[in-house]
Amino acid sequence: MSGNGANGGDVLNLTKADFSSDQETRWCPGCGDYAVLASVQGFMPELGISPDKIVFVTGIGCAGRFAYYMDTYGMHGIHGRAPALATGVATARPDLSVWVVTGDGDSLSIGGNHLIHSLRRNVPLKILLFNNQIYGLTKGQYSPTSEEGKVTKSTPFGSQDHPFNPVALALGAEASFVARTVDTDKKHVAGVLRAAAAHQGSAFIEIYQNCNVFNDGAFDAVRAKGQKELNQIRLEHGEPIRFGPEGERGVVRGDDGQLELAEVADVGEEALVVHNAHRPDPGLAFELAQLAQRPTGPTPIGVFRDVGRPVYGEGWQEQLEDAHSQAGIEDLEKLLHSGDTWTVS
Amino acid sequence: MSGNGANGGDVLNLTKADFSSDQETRWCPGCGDYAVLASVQGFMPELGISPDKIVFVTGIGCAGRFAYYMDTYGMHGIHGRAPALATGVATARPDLSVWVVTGDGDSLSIGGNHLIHSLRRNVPLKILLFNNQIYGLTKGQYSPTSEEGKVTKSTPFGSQDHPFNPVALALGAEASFVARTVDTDKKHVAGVLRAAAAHQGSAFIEIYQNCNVFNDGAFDAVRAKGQKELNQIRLEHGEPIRFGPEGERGVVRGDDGQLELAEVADVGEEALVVHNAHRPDPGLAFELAQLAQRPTGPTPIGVFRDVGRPVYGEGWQEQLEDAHSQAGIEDLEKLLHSGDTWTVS
Amino acid sequence: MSDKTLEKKDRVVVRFAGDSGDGMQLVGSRFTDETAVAGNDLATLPDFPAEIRAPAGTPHGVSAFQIHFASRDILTPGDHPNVLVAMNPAALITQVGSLERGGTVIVNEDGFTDHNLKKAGYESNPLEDDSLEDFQLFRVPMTSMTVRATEDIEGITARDAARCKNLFALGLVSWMYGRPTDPTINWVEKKFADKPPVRDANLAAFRAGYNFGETAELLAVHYEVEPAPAPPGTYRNVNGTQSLAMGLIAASVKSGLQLFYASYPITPASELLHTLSRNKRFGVRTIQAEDELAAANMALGAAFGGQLAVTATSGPGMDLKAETIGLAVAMELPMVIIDVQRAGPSTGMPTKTEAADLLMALYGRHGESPLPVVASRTPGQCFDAAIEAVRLAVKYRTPVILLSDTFLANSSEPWRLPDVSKLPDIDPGFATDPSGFEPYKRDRNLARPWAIPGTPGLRHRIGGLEKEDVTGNISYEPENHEHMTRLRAERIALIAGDVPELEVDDPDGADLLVLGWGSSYGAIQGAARRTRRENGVNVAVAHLSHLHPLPSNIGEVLRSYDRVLVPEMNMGQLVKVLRSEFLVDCESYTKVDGLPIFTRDVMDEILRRVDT
Amino acid sequence: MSDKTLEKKDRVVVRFAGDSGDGMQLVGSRFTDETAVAGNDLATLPDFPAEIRAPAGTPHGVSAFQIHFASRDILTPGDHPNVLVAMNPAALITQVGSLERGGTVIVNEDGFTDHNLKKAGYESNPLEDDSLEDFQLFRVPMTSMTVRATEDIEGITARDAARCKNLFALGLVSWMYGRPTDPTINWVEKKFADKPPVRDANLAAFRAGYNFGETAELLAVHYEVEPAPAPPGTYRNVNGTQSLAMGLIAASVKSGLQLFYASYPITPASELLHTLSRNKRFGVRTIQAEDELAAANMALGAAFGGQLAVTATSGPGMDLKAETIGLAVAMELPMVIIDVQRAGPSTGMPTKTEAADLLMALYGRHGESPLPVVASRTPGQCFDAAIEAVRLAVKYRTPVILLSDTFLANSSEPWRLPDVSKLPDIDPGFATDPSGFEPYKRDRNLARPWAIPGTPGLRHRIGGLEKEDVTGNISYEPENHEHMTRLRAERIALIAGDVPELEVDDPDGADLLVLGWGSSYGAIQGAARRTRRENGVNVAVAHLSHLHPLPSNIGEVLRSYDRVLVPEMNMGQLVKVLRSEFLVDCESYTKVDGLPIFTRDVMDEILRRVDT
Ligand SMILES: Cc1ncc(C[n+]2csc(CCOP(=O)(O)OP(=O)(O)O)c2C)c(N)n1
Ligand SMILES: Cc1ncc(C[n+]2csc(CCOP(=O)(O)OP(=O)(O)O)c2C)c(N)n1
Ligand code: SF4
Ligand code: SF4
Ligand SMILES: [Mg+2]
Ligand SMILES: [Mg+2]
Repeated sequence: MSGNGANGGDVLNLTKADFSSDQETRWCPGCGDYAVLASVQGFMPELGISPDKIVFVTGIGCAGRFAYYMDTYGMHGIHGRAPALATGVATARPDLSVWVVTGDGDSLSIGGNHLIHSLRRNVPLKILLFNNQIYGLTKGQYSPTSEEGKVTKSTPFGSQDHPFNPVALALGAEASFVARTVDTDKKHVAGVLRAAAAHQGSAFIEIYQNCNVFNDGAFDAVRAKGQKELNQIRLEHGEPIRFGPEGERGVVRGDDGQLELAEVADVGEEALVVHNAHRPDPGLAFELAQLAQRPTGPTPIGVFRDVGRPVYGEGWQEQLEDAHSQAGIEDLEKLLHSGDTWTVS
Repeated sequence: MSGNGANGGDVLNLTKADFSSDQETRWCPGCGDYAVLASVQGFMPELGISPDKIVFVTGIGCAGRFAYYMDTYGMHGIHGRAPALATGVATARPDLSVWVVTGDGDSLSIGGNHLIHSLRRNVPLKILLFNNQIYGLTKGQYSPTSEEGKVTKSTPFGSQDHPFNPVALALGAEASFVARTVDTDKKHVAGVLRAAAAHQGSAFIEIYQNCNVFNDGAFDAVRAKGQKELNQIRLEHGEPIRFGPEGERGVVRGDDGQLELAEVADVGEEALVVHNAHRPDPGLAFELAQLAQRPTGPTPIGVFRDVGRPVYGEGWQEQLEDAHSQAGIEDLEKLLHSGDTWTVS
Repeated sequence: MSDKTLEKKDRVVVRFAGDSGDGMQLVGSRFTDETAVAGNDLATLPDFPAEIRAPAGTPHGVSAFQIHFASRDILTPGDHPNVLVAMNPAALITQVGSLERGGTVIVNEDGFTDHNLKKAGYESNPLEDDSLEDFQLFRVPMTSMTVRATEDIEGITARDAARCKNLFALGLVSWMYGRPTDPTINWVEKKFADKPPVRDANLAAFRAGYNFGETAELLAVHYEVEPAPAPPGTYRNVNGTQSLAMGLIAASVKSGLQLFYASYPITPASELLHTLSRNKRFGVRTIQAEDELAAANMALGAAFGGQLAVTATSGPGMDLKAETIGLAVAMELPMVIIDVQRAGPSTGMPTKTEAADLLMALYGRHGESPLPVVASRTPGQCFDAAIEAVRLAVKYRTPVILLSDTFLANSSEPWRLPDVSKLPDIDPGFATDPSGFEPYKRDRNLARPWAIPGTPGLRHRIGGLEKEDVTGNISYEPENHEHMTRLRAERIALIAGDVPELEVDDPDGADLLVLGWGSSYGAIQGAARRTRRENGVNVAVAHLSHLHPLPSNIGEVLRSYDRVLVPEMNMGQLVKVLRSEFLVDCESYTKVDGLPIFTRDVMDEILRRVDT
Repeated sequence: MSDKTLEKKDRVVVRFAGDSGDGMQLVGSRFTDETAVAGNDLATLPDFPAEIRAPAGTPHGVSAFQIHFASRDILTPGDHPNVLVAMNPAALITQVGSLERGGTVIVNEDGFTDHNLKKAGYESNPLEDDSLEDFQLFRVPMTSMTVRATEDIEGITARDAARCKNLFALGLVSWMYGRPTDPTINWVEKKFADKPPVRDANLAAFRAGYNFGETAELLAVHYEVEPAPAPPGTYRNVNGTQSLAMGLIAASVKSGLQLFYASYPITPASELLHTLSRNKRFGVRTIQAEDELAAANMALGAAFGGQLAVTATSGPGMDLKAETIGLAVAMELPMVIIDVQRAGPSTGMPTKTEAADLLMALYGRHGESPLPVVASRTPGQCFDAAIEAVRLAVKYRTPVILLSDTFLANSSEPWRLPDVSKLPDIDPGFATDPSGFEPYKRDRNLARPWAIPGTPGLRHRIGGLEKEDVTGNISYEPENHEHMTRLRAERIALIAGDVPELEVDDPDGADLLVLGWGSSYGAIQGAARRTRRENGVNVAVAHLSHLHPLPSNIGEVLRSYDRVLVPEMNMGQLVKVLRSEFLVDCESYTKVDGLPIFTRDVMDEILRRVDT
């Protein structure tokens, strides 16, 4: 499995503990980051990859602390540059499994450019975007995913910025794998991580993460007991898209061709749009992303898009390594002597 | 007309000459930039805005030279930062009409972050992206819009990068106005400029621009006589989408809901998708953008999306100006004395 | 009337420390107000934990507030506290190290549970073992006494009550130093007017603490610190962030230029963004940009548009603004770049102070791109520094870098309010006359016209490519580039003639000069005074506000002393500049531990260099 | 056999100039090969127009190539040409200014049409008026003679024929200086093997030019320049870009580290990207990143991954890499950052040379972040500079900045090929032993272990926050930060003991030392030789390769001379460093016109300082 460094299927019987570093976690009590950390550490053994061959690259922000808590190799970079830093690691070392953990400010504000370029190139990285719709580490300024009019330390009269929809942005940037999940939904998080790990190339995962100190409850609609049952639209490839406690609601295509929510009872099973994460063009995934500009009502989660396309650097490193290992003094000699030379004796 | 500094309808009887600076143009003979320059200079009088109230902000690249050739106010910034520089001008001075001219490397490679953020914010800027799918000024390296496998000075063995589709990226970044045109199509360029000028907020225009020195013919399919007639899919709001010399082909929605090309004769008029540039959600525009990942066959041009949403800073500057002009020494006195004070005599 | 002995003291340093949740910053600011009203001179320094909200009771969750007050004027928050109030074991273990030998420790006994002791990392209970024998220890069951004091209050649970223990501590210390109680009582009543139970609980806790001091045997002595003689005027307490913000607003009012402030959040500069964003009423436009590059470019665009353009950040963000600052140098537009320095390199220690960005401010751009650099020295003086930076930027059409630091940003002191009507006007001097207009034609300050869009007939285009002298057209002519490069340097150098000469305080003809810049001001001045007074040392002191260009008389000054000592919170950056400019063998005292320079540090360095 | 007089010359500077489309660079490189084969020492400098492809015939469309060749070894492409070949009026008007008084001008008469004269900006025809009276003018109808010479060739139109006029010019000048014709003839035959008509046309043009010289009355004299004695060895012609690329590849081979080169295109650094990207066969990975920040971060990531990480750019791009370089300083990973300096500030003059990024290389990052800085001095020496930069980076686990410039990148000279088998190995010394492994435990060079992912048992995490000594865990401890800051500085300072001492060339005990760095080497050495020989001056010269840390003996050296002159292509940046480090009153000669420093410039400065 190039691109994520797995040693085939061989079982290393690893446990969650093997991925937990000795560093004391320093997030605020109750922070959603704890839940994600637990899920990731819990999932890692499944990869069947030795922690020695895994690298976590993070940016700056509360989310960025993640690297210190994983007992793998880790780089805690500077603000916004994690995808570029990780591109260096992954390109130089396709034998490694490289994971990026970043925040909404880190990867969508200062780091937006590196994010879209790594997705476009399809660099073999698993990018976990902890979206808490706020700047946590700097104590509560609004972020590019905060709602319009948000009142924060830096916007006492409300922000004027229209936010990004991270899933839509990733799709617009040619991402080959795009998913969304919710910090505390252990099972769902694991499922999405599994799909991402299996995907060749870049995998982009937006994780709704509650910042209970500066933006508590931002995701209640899809996170809080009693609401999430109503609002989580769980996308499953090949399945008709329906949701609600009894799956009584669903997604249909209206007359004008636009996706809409409907009561299954009214429109009938067969009218439901069947999710196709493998569709080559990202049109459907993008339309689904538009169903909820913000996670305040029915909101799709799960894998929006998962298609194969050439992985950045695929095959290259192998070739280059061979070339390099074969290139010796003689070749160097040849290189220096190339072009017109003359000899003075 | 806030956001683009027009003096209402009053006619200044300006001519193209009023917008042509005395600086000698220094593009390569035959460069597509000349055509665009002529079209822009020719269109400007229509705005009914004095050149004294127009600012062109450009980045670095051949396209960046544009600012010097317009007899308006101009800022030739550093590489990739034009949208940010222009955001400063436009936010500080909503009475001005602010235009950005940039290249595919300038705004999609180094400047990607500023581009997507200015679009997301809906800053009142008209952004003209001269896409020649190459780095011109630096003499021929590939760009983020160059096709995969492209052989250039920096990629003698072919590039490994999957390119951006600028229209799709802009839509993913929440752009409120997105269009595409072709450098030499004088009329079409003017039409798109007209629509952009009328739009409140950010207008993003991708202009296919031929670099005859380093990437000649990249757009022949939609630019060359004999081919463009076949391949230009001209989007018109409210019109069924059809193309071809006799409009014999069109765009329909397939059974799986995906857009497809079809012979009108086979599917019938009524089956054609009707273009709706004003649809609030960008879904349709995005799907249309997917019809041609690259301009090598039938390719939509024209206005993909044109919707109104709050313009960045709308109304603010007026308020702030009032506040500022009213704020005097006394207020300053008050400010300094705010909080607990005590007096020593 | 208490029967306790009253001792006079002329200076005291108190440090309140507790858990982030314990409200120590509130106690500190209340005590500061009482002290201001008491008429003492004072200086304070909050010390926030690096983590947002570390688990309660852990060492890295400790929040502290230090105040230094005296019966004469003082200049720093004090090196080592005389009194430490510790609300829990973590506070004690992290703070006791800085306490003066023999100092007083007042602990909230109730906080010293086994659980908390373990969390703090204590093997055994320091209140029981001898680990505090060097200090005077007072054990006060603050929590339980607070709960008791508030138990009759309707609608207050024991949990709510316990939360008021910080006011108990405040009351106790207020009594110890005979602080007036009204300021706090009034504040509480205003603050919780609409929550009577909370109001009453806090008042009860405060009074309980005060009375405990008065009645309990435990504390036998209390102290009196007489008012400090201060020049007449109206005062308020400000930290460097507040006064810097007010300075920028004042410059906006005095110049008639609307303030445009674009910034990307970063500790500690963010506070400036927060403060300014609340000042819409002065027409202040604040923008949170997507990154520092954008912030700098937005500001530059606004400058071209004719506004008072300011961008601010801290170390890492300065790196990112470098290229844009270079563009501003080429465009010759007025703009102020504020760097609130923090401990580096790289991400470093974001909440700690340092002054190691000086050489970057001077040279941190490619090519020859000189610009003025100004540094603030005290919390209050940030106001003047801001106005000076704007003055230079507007008058000389140049970006100006203003250096502050974490210590200045957070530390506060009484500030004598300036008479705003006396502040000099700043004339934008916009170009308006088309006749003979040339974008790079210069006035006698070598400054070019500021011709803003919308001005009829002044259309022009500027950019980062080398410009032909006068016309501003692109030029690759060798002679022109040589000329323009020297012209840009000369224009900035000229400013030396427009800034005050370096003033030296040298009462008794010393051989040793201590020269400083930035926030070391207080420590240096204090050290000079104390070594003069306490050690009878002859020492001269001077402090630089302009780092580039340097005041015209500085060479002279340096050469007129046998020895020149330069204390810096870096590895000796100003010394590099001085040595190279004047070939004077200046000596460095460098401190790079993330803490401000202490008066004691400088005193020792002075004493080491003079024979007393 | 021609009956013309043959004059001996020991050095000649020829400049070919024409329209971008005229193939002057080709003529230049062909003439260079002929000259190399003739055994002369030589140095060349191409001069490209700033615009990509400016309209034909315009001054800004002129492309030129200068070659300096001699019968003894020379060091620069020459200050002022002795001979100018001008293919059109634009070439003449832009280039004649640099020609030596009394020099020779050979023009393609056919190019001097009214149309072209107007385009070039001539009021009247310089060939007719007296504007060239200071020079020796030869009017040769090159185009028409070329057309005539090729008219019988099948399949060649007049237009094609005219295109060969550059080879006519080459032939003519080849005759003038008795160059061997075989190299060119062979080259043409190889190059156009599959296009016989084109081949024949070019050969005909070349011969026609050569014969015209031999037969026409016009030119009475031709010259002989004897071979220059050169140390035995195999030579090739290289420019700084080629040898820098080969140096990096050599370092990759000798270290066994795969070369990872991430860069964003920028003039003039792009050429390095182009050159390296062709070397897949050495396992060289090149990446064109989205911007300079990404390029630097990709390189740093690859360094962590265990590869030989290099990123390169020019001025503006360096600004953008600053923050990442600071991170590399904190992470203590090996990495080479190449800055091919160009004329600034800001976008400046992208195609012109300058050396004004030295102080940025030293101080252009926030906080205290010291790193080694190495500079190359000649096109050929870029090879050694690259290897040295890699050696220091790997041995000391540090980012290293390597300074080159536009002049070095484009200028070429004969390069004696080193014996690659004798190049020292570079040992990556990867950590492999888990027992007692600590990420920030140091060896005797104070370098930390390079433990790359995939190594069993060495899992660790590094970042930009201050790290605890030895363990590398995050630490906000004051003492630790003080310690680490000094440790980082000490580690770099130690390198002074690991670099060669500064060698001074001082044959006759001079009082004046001329000290240089970077590409001024040739001019300084040449000036010393010529002033010694021509003016009997006593002057010492030395040149720095290591700008930080400086060689251990430099202080001594500086103090041992009465006067020290430092010529720089900036406003005196090295002088700032030297004065501050050693309190020596070094004097600056500064040149910032986008052109290299000329031998003549330095000679004048030397002569001004010595009484002869
Ligand atoms: C160059 C730079 N600019 C700014 C900062 C300050 N900073 C640190 S984290 C951060 C944003 C944090 O928000 P986010 O990325 O959403 O992460 P979170 O803390 O919410 O997990 C900022 C602005 C920095 N460290 N470096
Ligand atoms: C910071 C920085 N990096 C790189 C460059 C070099 N550079 C100038 S223009 C350019 C790209 C030009 O391509 P594009 O934006 O597509 O414009 P075009 O020339 O094709 O019109 C580059 C890389 C620069 N000037 N500044
Ligand atoms: S600030 Fe918010 S995101 Fe950061 S650790 Fe605390 S709760 Fe979590
Ligand atoms: S290089 Fe290409 S884009 Fe640039 S001016 Fe020439 S033709 Fe136009
Ligand atoms: Mg966040
Ligand atoms: Mg381009």
